[in-house]
Amino acid sequence: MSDHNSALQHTTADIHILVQSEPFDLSDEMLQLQNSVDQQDQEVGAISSFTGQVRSAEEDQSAMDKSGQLLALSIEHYPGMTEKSLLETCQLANKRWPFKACRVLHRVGYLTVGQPIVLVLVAASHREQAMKACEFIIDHLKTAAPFWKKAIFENTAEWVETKSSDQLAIKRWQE
Amino acid sequence: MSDHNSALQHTTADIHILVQSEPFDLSDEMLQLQNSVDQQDQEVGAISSFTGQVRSAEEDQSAMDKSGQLLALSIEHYPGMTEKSLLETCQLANKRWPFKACRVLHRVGYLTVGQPIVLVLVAASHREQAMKACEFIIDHLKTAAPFWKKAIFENTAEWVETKSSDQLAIKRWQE
Amino acid sequence: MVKAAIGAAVSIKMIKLLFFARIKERLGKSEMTIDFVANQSLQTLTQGLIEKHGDEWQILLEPDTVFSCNQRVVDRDLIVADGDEVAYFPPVTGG
Amino acid sequence: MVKAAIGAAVSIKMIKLLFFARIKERLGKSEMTIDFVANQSLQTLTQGLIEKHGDEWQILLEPDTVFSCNQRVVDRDLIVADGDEVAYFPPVTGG
Repeated sequence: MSDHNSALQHTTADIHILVQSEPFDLSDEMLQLQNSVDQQDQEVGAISSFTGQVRSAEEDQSAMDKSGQLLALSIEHYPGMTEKSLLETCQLANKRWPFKACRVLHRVGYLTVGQPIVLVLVAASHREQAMKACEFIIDHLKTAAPFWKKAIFENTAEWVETKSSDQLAIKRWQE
Repeated sequence: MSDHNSALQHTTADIHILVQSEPFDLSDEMLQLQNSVDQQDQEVGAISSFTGQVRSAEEDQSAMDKSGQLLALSIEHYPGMTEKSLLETCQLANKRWPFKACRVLHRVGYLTVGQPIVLVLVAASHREQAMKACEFIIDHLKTAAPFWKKAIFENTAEWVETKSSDQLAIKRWQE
Repeated sequence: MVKAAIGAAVSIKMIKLLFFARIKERLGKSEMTIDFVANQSLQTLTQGLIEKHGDEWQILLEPDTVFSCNQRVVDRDLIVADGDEVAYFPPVTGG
Repeated sequence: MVKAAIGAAVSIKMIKLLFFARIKERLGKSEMTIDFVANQSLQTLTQGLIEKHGDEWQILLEPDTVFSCNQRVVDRDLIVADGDEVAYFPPVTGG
């Protein structure tokens, strides 16, 4: 089998976007991804996942020093635009790294340290497609999807600043 | 927090290598990965996974035509050397993309179409480390770890040939 | 025609505005509606809001404020259409 | 010394050989032990095996056959030591 896939696959890729406050279970999501592919064919050879979770040092150290320990993140989003933006990101990824199915889950609301925030799951024929699409989606999600994090410290709360490393990460896909 | 980690992390990374015939559960493995990190600290912000599974067209199309449908893979390995090779690969990955913990599971024996073969799980502070280490490990595993796949077709069985794309994949890490 | 005349009379031309994150907190509101004005750019519309509501609203024209129109990121020189949904938000920090 | 003489007499100098995948199938065996010979390279040792066991064993010197010594991939000019574990296998296809 060639690593270059037909145009057909672009249109048949199964994309699921979920924005929810509830936690998610990786195995359940994996199963759902597999089921959505099984309805098409049996050609998945590679599944890539990325899970992002709340770190105790989500903010930079100087902010932590004055504000105490990070307790949680409060995540807000723009309902409607979020789902649209995530779908477009997945479709863009699929054009570049054709895959069979993908699931993107992003949680909103109050998430304590150690809680999962985001999950990207991609199923493809080959590992390069699955891994690159997964990377592409998380990089683009970080700079395009309308989510905002507020860091809740022991003594205060403040909006998380954009990271310049995220801006750099997105640039490498434009080369 | 800087993306550049201290030398300390190289030595504290928790690496688990498992070669087994039994299936594995992604959530269970994720939980074990998390537990091994929790014993150190709470600084994991990113977890990357790669799952490889048996495709119905594992062999090239011409082989399939003459041999019928692929039913399963029979995977053999070199006990002792396999674990040593996988551990070295993980240590190499950790030097380049410092992570907190990693689990590599590879199944051996008779695996039917759709069954998972390999799982690489990496937990790190930041997404770049987790994703790159995961990619590095799977790429190196494919060309260094002493596993051999035999494709079991309806009418015949034959050893799987090395893919030139795997040789190319490994080269990009040497640049 | 009577029907058309009634239709025109009751059609209230509006723009819906949405505010998110620190902008929402600063203004103390998450949404509002304003009258539609023909041939108005987002920049002009926003300057009008600041003139009407005061200096606190300058946050809408801060260099890093993102503008979206109908759930798509847009430039500030976009000409607004009747019924558009305009949103103002800080750089996103999801993932 | 008597003790030393006995020690030398009973120490059987051996090399353990392992074969995997299609090589194992071709030779019909997965392992064997052979006597250790000092200053012998893997290449020479392998040529000796082919001379002794016949053409079927040529597979051991095929260009893509991988040699390992003590579970580490090595070049064919490696000099074998007493007690070494030598393995012959085709290019790996895991993952």
